[in-house]
Amino acid sequence: MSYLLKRIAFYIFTAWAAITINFFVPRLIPGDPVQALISKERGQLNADAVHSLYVLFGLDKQQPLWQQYLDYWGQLLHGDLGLSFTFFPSPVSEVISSSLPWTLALVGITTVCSFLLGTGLGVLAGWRRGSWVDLVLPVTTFLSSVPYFWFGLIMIELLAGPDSIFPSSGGYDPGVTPGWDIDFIGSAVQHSLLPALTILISSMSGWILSMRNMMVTVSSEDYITVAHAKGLSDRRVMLGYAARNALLPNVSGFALSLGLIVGGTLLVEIVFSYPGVGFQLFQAVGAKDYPLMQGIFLIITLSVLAANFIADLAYLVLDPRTRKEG
Amino acid sequence: MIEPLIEIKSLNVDYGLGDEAVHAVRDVTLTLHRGEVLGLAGESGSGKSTLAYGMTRLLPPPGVVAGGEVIYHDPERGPYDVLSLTNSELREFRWAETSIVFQGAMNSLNPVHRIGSQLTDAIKAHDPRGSRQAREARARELLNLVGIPGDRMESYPHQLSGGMRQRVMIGMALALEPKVVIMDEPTTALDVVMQRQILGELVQLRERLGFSVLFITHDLSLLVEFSDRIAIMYGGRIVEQAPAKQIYTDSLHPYSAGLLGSFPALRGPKRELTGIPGSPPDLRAMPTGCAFHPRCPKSFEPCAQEIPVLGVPDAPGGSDRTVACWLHPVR
Amino acid sequence: MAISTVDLQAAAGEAAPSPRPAKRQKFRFISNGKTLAGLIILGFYVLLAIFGPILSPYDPDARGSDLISPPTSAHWFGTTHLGQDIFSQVLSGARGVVYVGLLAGVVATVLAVIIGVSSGYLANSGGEALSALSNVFLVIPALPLIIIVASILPSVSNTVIGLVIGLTSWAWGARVLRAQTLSLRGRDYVDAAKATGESTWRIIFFELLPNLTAVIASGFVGTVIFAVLSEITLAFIGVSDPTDWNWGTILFWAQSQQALAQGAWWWFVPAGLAIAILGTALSLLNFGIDEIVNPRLRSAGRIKGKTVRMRIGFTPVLGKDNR
Amino acid sequence: GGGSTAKGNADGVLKVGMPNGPQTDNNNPFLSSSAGASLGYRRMIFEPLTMWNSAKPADKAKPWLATDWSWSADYKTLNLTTRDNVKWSDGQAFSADDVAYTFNLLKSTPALNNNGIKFGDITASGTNKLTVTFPTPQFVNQVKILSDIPIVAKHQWSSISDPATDPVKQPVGTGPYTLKSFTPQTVTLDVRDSYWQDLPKVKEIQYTSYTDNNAQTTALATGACEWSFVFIPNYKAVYTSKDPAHYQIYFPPSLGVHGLWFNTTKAPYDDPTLRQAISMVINRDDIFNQGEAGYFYPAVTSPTGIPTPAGESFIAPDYKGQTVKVDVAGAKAKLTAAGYTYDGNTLKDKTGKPVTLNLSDPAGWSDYQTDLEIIKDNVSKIGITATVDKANQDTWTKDIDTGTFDSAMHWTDSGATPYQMFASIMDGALYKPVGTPGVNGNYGRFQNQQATDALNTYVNATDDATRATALNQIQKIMVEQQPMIPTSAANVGGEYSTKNWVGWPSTSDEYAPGQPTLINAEDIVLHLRPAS
Amino acid sequence: MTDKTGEVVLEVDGLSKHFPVRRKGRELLTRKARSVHAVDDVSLTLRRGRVTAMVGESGSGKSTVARLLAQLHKPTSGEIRLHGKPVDTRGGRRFRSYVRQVQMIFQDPFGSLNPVHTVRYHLSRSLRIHGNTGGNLEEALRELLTRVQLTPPERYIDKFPHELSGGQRQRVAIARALGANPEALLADEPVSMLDVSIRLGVLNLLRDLKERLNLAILYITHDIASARYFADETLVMYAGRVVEGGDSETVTQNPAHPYTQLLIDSAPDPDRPARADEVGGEPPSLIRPPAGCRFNPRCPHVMERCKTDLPPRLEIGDTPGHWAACWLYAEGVAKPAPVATGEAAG
Ligand SMILES: Nc1ncnc2c1ncn2[C@@H]1O[C@H](COP(=O)(O)OP(=O)(O)OP(=O)(O)O)[C@@H](O)[C@H]1O
Ligand SMILES: Nc1ncnc2c1ncn2[C@@H]1O[C@H](COP(=O)(O)OP(=O)(O)OP(=O)(O)O)[C@@H](O)[C@H]1O
Ligand SMILES: [Mg+2]
Ligand SMILES: [Mg+2]
Ligand code: NI
Repeated sequence: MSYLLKRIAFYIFTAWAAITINFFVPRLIPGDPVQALISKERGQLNADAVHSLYVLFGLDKQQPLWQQYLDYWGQLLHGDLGLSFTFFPSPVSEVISSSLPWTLALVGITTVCSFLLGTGLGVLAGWRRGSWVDLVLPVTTFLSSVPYFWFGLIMIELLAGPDSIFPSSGGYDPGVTPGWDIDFIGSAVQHSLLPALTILISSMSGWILSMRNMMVTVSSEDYITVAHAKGLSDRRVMLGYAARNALLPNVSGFALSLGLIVGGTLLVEIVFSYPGVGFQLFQAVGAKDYPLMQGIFLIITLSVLAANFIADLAYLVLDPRTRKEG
Repeated sequence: MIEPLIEIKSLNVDYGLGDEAVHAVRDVTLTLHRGEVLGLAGESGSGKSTLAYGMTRLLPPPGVVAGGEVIYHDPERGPYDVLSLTNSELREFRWAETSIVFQGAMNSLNPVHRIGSQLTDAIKAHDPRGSRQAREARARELLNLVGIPGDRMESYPHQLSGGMRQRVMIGMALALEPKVVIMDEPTTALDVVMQRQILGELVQLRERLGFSVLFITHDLSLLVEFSDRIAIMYGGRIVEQAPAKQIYTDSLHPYSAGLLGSFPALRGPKRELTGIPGSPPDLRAMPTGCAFHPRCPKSFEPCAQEIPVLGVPDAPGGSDRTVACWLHPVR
Repeated sequence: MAISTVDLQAAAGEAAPSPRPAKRQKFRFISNGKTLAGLIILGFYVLLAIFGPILSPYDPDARGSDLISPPTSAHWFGTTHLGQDIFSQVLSGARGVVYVGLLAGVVATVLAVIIGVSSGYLANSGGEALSALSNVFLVIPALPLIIIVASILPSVSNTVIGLVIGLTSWAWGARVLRAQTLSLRGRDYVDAAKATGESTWRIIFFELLPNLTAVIASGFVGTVIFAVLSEITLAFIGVSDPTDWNWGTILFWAQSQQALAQGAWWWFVPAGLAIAILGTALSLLNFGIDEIVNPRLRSAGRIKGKTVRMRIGFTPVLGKDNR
Repeated sequence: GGGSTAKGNADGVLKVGMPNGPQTDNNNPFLSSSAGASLGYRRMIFEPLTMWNSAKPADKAKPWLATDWSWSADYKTLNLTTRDNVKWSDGQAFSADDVAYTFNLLKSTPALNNNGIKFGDITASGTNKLTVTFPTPQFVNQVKILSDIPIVAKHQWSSISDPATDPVKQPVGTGPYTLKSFTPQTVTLDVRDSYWQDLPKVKEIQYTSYTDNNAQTTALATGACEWSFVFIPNYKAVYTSKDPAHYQIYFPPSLGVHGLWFNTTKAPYDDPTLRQAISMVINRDDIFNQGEAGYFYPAVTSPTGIPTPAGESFIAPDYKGQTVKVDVAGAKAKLTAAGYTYDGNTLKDKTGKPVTLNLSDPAGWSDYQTDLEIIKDNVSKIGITATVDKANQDTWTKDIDTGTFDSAMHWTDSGATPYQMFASIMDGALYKPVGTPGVNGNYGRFQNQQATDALNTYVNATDDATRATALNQIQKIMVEQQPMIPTSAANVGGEYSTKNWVGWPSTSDEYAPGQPTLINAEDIVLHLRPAS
Repeated sequence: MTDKTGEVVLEVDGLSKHFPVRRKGRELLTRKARSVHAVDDVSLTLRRGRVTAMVGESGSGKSTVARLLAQLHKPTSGEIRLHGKPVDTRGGRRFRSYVRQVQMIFQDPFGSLNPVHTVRYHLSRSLRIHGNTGGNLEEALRELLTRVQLTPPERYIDKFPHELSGGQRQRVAIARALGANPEALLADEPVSMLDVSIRLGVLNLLRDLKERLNLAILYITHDIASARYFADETLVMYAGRVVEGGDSETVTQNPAHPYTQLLIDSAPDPDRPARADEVGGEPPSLIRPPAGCRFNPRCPHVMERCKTDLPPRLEIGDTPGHWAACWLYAEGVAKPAPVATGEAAG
C-alpha cells in the first residue's frame, strides 16, 4: 500500500514540477501576445488596435508573475483552463477538444501501427540477422531520416492531385459536416491516408532499430538454445522467447510515445493541413497564447505521466525481475 | 544392452572455422544403447558439454560440427543420421526423441516466463491438440516428480534456488518421455537426498519407459552408482569406456585412475587423495601423441609419438570395454 | 591430502608447448561490409563538414543571374530564386548539420545514459529524483524550450543549438534505459560485481552499460536523426546560426518558395537526400555493434570460400546440407 | 469546365479559402481573432455604414447602411442618415438605434474598439437619423468610422452579458448571408431571402481554412478554392500557369508601405546622407520581382514613398512623376561629398570606421528575407558589408519594440490617406526612446519636430488646402531625411478564378480591392455572376 | 604474523530472510501477505583459519545466507557482526570496506560473470579495487589463474565467459574472489562443476590459504564428503533453518538430526549398491512451512511435540560443540544413539 502511495506522491510531484515549468517557461519568451499578433499580421492590423487587444486579453493590468501563477492554479483546480488568445474568446478546453480527436485518431492509430509493424520487422531483422532482412533497416532509416515535411511534400507531389484518391490537405472534405455518418467517416479516413502513411514510414525505423538490437542482444542467451532444444517451432522461439525478452525497451518507448500522442506531430499536421493539436501548439507558441499553451502542456503532462505509469506497470508485467523485493 | 540407440561415429566438433578453430571434440565414437545409462566423466574443459551439444546440434556459435555421424536408431523409422536432418525434422526430433538438460540449467530458464508455462510449451509444441488442463496437470506432475511443490508453477525462475531451477529443467526434460535424455551436470546444485530421489525416479522411469540416459557429471560416486557404463574424456577424446563397476575397480587408463584417486570418501577412514598433477592440455596446442602423456606417471616412449586409438584392450576384464592408451595395446 | 598447491604449480610450470596468446582483432567489426559502408559514408560527411565550405565552387550567398535554373554544368544542383548555387549551399551546409547532429546526439546520449541508468540502478531517493527529473523533461516540450533558450541567448551558434537539442532530448532515452536497467540490476553478475567491491558508478558504467549497448546504440542513432531533424525544423522556424548555411536553411528557402510546386525539385531534393543518407549511414554503422552487444557473435565468421551461417539452435555441420 | 469544380457553379457555390489554420466557432465581428474575421465571412453577415474602396482610397465611399453622411468642417461631428427597409436576418427591422448602440458599445468596451476611436455623444433621432460627436478631429479616421465598423443588432447584443468574450454563435446581421454550418475547417454561409438589395447569384459560400500557404496555394492551383489571399512565390509557375485563362491575380497597392528601417539613433545610420545613399542603390525591381514574387507587395517608385496609383493624387507637385532609380555612382559621390571615404572597396564613415549593416527579420518571413538578401547584395556595391540575421520572431519583435536593432524590413500602418503611413514613419508623438518598449510606430526612433508639427497640422486642419500643404511638407522631409526607405507598397489584393464566377475586380475595373477579408468582399460577391 | 586462528571474523545471530510473494486475484482481498521463509533464525560464526561447511537440502536457504552475509540482501531480521561490530553498509565506502574483508563466490558461474567482459577484466578489477596488484598486474593475473589451475594463463586470460566450460567459469569466479584477498570467503558451491582432480586442487588451495593467511571460509556444498575432508565445522540446513552443527568428522560420521542422517545415508557411494527406494516425503513448502520442527512431516522418529514446538539447539554430548535442533535430544527423551555411518542405516 505504501508503495502505491509513494508512487502517487511521486507522480503528483512530477506533475507539479512540469506544470510549473510549463507555466514559467513560455513567459520567458520575449514579447507578449499582442505584439506577437501585430507582428504576425505584418501591417494588416493597424497600430490603433493595440490598446483594444491589451484590454481584450486582460493584459492591461500589470500583475506580478507569481500572482498570475497563483491565479493559474486557482483556475486549474476549478477545472478552468482559461480563454485562448488566438481564438479569443473561445475557452481553451473547447479549442483543444476540437483538435484532440483528430490528433488522437491519426497519431494514435499510426503510432500503434508503426510500433506493431516496426517491432515486428525489428524482431525479424534481429532474428534473421545476416540475411536479406538486414536491408530493412537501412531502407527504413533512410525513409525516416528524411524530414517529415520533405517526405510529406514529396508524397503530396507524387500521389495527391485533383484526380487522386489521396486528398492533399485537411481532415475531411470541405463539403461534409462532421458527424457519425458514412460520408464524414469515409472522408476523414481518406484524408488521413497520406498523413498516416507519412508518419508510419517515418517513425517505423526507430522501433525496428531498437527491437533488432535487443533481439541481437538476447539471441544467444541460454534459454533460447533451450527453447530450440525443446523443438519449439521457430516462430514460437522467435516470438515467445527472443522477442518476448527483447521487448522491454520497446514497450517502454511505446508507452512514452502513447503519452506524447496528444502532442500531435507538428510537421505532418502542417504539411497536410491536418486539424490537430500539434499545429495548434505551434500556433500558440508563435502567438504566445499562454492559456492555450498551458492547456496543451497540461494535457501532454497528464498523458505522459499516465503513460509513464503504464510503462512502469508494463515493466512489472513484462519482466518479473524488475519487481522490487521487500 | 543389445540394441544401439545412438551411435556417435568419429564426431569432431570445433569452435570457430579454419585456422582459428579450436578442436574441442576429436574423433569421438560412442554408442548409447537402448535403456542404458551412459556416464560421461572427464576433466573440466575436456569437451563433455561440447560433445553433448554438438551431437544434438545445439552448440551456440562459433561451434560447428566438423565431421562425423550421429546415427539414431529410431524404433519406427529405422536408423538415420541426426546431423543430416533438416531443421524442421530436427525440431520434431528434439525433445520428443532426445531431450537435454543443460549444464547452465540455472540459467537456461527464460527469466520472464513462469515455470509452469515453460514446462507446458514443449508439450504443446509436440502435441498441439492436447487440452490446457491436461498440460498443466502434466506440468504439475513433473514438478512433483522432481520434488518441487505444485504451487511453484507460478514462480519465476529468479525466485527459485539454484537447485530448484535445475530440477525444473530435469522435469522438463522428461516431459515428453523421450527415448534419450542427455543430462549435463544436472545435479550440481542438488543435495544428495534430492539427487537420489530424482535419480531414483529416473531409474524407475527408465525401467518403465525404456529410455536411455547420457549422464555427464563430475560426481564419480554417483556415476558409478547409477550408470551402466562410463566413458572418460580427456582433451576432447574418449580415453576409456567400460562398465561402471569395472572402471571403479579396475581402470585401465592412467587418467581414469587419477580421477578415482582424487575423490574423497564419505565413509570409512579418511584416505590420502592423490589427484593428478599438471594442467589440462591446451586445445589449440595439443601435445603430440597421447594428450595425457605430459602428466602421465606411466608415460613411456610411444606416448609422445602417436595418438593411441580407442580399442578393446588386450587385457583381462572382458570385451565390453575400450581404452586408448599405449599401455594397453588394442587387440 | 597428498598433493599441495605447490606441486600443482610446479607441474603447471612445465606445461607443454607454450600456446600463442589468443589474439583479438580490435577493429574486427570493420570487416562487416555494412558497417564499413556506414563508416565510409559517415567519414565522407565528416570530410564534407570540414572541407565543404572550402570546396564549394561559389559563395553560397552570392546572387547570380540564373534564377531557379535546373542543374547545369555550371550549377550542379541548380540555383535558387536569387540565383544562388545550391551545390555550394549543400556543401557549406554539411558542417552545421553534422556538427549539430553529432553534438546533440552525444550530449543527449550521455545524459540519457547517466541519468537513465543511475535512476534505474539506484534504489534510493536519488534514483527516484533522477527518474522524476527525466519525467519532467519528458513532459517539457522541446521545441518551445529551444525557441525560448534561443531567444534568450544573444546569438545562436551551432554549438548552442546542438547543446539545446541535446539537453532537451535525453529524457526519452533515459526512461527506456531505466527500464532495461531495472531488469539488469538483479542479474547475478551485477551482484557479483557489487560483492567484489566495485563502486556504484563503476557498476553503472562498466557492468551495466556494456549490456545496454543495444539500447544505447539505437538511442544514439535515433537521437542524431532527431537532432538533425530538429535542427532543420528550427532553421525552419527561425532558429539557426545566421552566419552559416545548413541543409535546413536550404529546405526552408525551398519550402517557402514552394520549390516543388514550381517544379524546382533540384532545390528540394538534394538536401533532403543528404539528410536521409546521413541517417542511413548511422543505421549501417549500427550493424557493427552486434558483436559488442553480444560477444558470442564476435567470433562467428565465414571461411574457406564457403560461408557457414551460424545459427543459434542449429549448429552447422560442415560438409552437410541441413537446409 | 469539367473536373471537380464544375459542381460549384451549378450549385451556386463559391469556394473561398484562407491559409489560417483550424478555426473555432466564433463569429464576434469585432474580434480579429474570430473565425469570422480570420476567414472574412463576417463581412457577408455584418455590414458597414459605407462601402469604401481601398484600392482607390481617394474615391468617395458608396452608401451602404447609411444613405447619407456629413462631417462638420472640423471633423468633430458626424451626421448620418440610415437606410430604411433594412431587415436583420432574424426579421427585425434595422434602425439608427442599432448604429447608436454599436457606437456606444465600442465607446463603453475598449476591448472591442479596434480602431481606438474616441467617441463623444451619440444621439439617434427618429428611426434613421444619428448624430455623433468626437472630442478630436476625425479627418484621418473617417473611413474607419464609416467603413470599418460592423453594425450589430441592438436586440441581440443588449442581451449579451460580456460582448468582448462572447463568440456570438448565432450571428444576426443585415448582410445577404447567414451562417449555415461551422466546422473548424470549413464554414458555410447561405444566402438569405430578405436582403435589402438584389439577392446575389452566389447561393452558398464555403470558407475553408487551410493550414498554411502551401496548402492554400495547392488548393488554388487545383481549383479546390476559387478566391484567396496568399503569398505565392513564382505565382506564374505555381498558380496561373495551371489554368491561364481563369486563374487571376489582382494586387492593387494601398496606402501603406514596407521598407527598410534604420535605427536612426545609432551612428552611422543617424546620418540622412547615408540613408539616402543606401536608398539610391536598393533595387526595388529586384525586390518586387524576386522577393515579392513580382506581384505581392507592389514596388514603390515615388521617392516620397507614396504607393501609386493608389496615392497618385497625394504626391506633392515637386515629386510628381519622379521615380527612384539605382544609381551606384551617384550614391558614392554623395557619400564622398559628405565626408565618407573608401579604403579599397570598404566604405568608411566620417570617423574612419568601416560601415557595416546588420539586416534582421524573422526567418519565417521569406519574402522579407529575400528582400534583405537583395539589399545586402545592393549595399555591397557602395562598400557596405551587410549581414542578414534570420532572427527569432519574438526576439526580433522585442528588438524592434525597444529599438535595439540596426536595420530591418518592416511595415507602416495604412489608411485612407498617406497620413497613417507617414505618422507611422516619423510622428514624434509615437516616439519612444531606445530601450523603452511599447512603440506603435516610428520604429526607427526618428525625431524631427517639423515632421511632427506637419502631421499635427494635417490631422487638425479644417480645410483641404492646409492639409495639402502639410502633406507636401511631410513628403519633403521624407525625401530629404529618408527616415526609412520604402521599397514596397502594402497590398489589398487577392487570387481568384474566373472559371465558375466572373465579375471580379481587376486592374481594368478597380471597383474594390481583391482581398476576401476586407469590407469590400461583400461588394465583390454581390458583383459575381456565373461564368456563362 | 601472530597466530590469530580461531578469532571470530564474521558472526550472525538470529538471521532471517523472508521474500514476499506477490498476491494474486482473490488473495489481494484477503490482505494477508505471504512470503517465502527462505531463512529463519540462523546463527553462525566464521573464525579465522577455519572452514565452516554448510550442507543441506536444495532450496533450504544456503545461498540466501551467503547473500545475506555478503550484504546483497537486506535481512528481515537478525544482526551481522564483523569483528564483533555490527555491520553497517549503508553508503558506498562502508560497503566497500566490508567487501574488502568478506568476499563471495556465487553459486552459478553461468550467471555471475558478465558476458561482455573477458576473464582479464573480471580478475584485474578484483585485484585493482583492493590494491592487490603488487605492482605488476600481469604477473598478479597469471598467478591468480595459475592458482585455480587455469593454466597456462595466457590461454584463458582473454576469453569471454561463454568461451569457457562450466568448470572453467567456476574457477574464474573463485579466482576473482581470491583476488580481493579477503579475510572471510563465502563460497557458494564453488567446486560443483569441477572434476574431482581439479576440485581437489582447488580445495587444497583454499585450505592452504586458510592456513597461511588465516582465512575464514564458509563452504556451501552438496558434496558432503568434501565437507568432511575440507571443513572444520559443518552445519546442516533444512527448510531455512540450521538443524545440526558440530565438527565435520562428527557430523558426517555420527549424524544426530534425522535429516542429517537421511542426508548422509543418501550420499552416493560406489561401494554400496544403489538403492532407489528408501527416501520418502517431499521437501516442505517455504511459503507455508510446517509448524514445529520443519522436518516433522518426513521424520521417521516424529513425536507429537515435533508438530507443534520448534526445537531449540540441543547439545548431543558426544563431542563438544555438536548440537542438533531436534526434540529427540531433549531431556527426558530416550535418545537413539546417533546413527553410525555406513551400513547401519537401512
Ligand atoms: N566459444 C568457444 N571458443 C573457444 N573455445 C571454447 C568455446 N567454448 C568452449 N571452449 C573450450 O572448449 C573446451 C570444452 O568445453 P566444454 O564446455 O565442452 O567442457 P566440459 O567438458 O563440459 O567442461 P566442464 O566440466 O567444466 O563443464 C573448453 O576447454 C573450453 O575452453
Ligand atoms: N528473490 C527471491 N524471491 C522469492 N523467493 C526467493 C528468492 N530468492 C530465493 N528464494 C527462495 O528462497 C529459498 C531458498 O533459496 P536459496 O537459493 O537460498 O537455496 P539454496 O539453499 O541455495 O538452494 P540450492 O542448493 O538449490 O542452491 C528457495 O525456496 C527460493 O525459492
Ligand atoms: Mg560442461
Ligand atoms: Mg544455492
Ligand atoms: Ni592431504
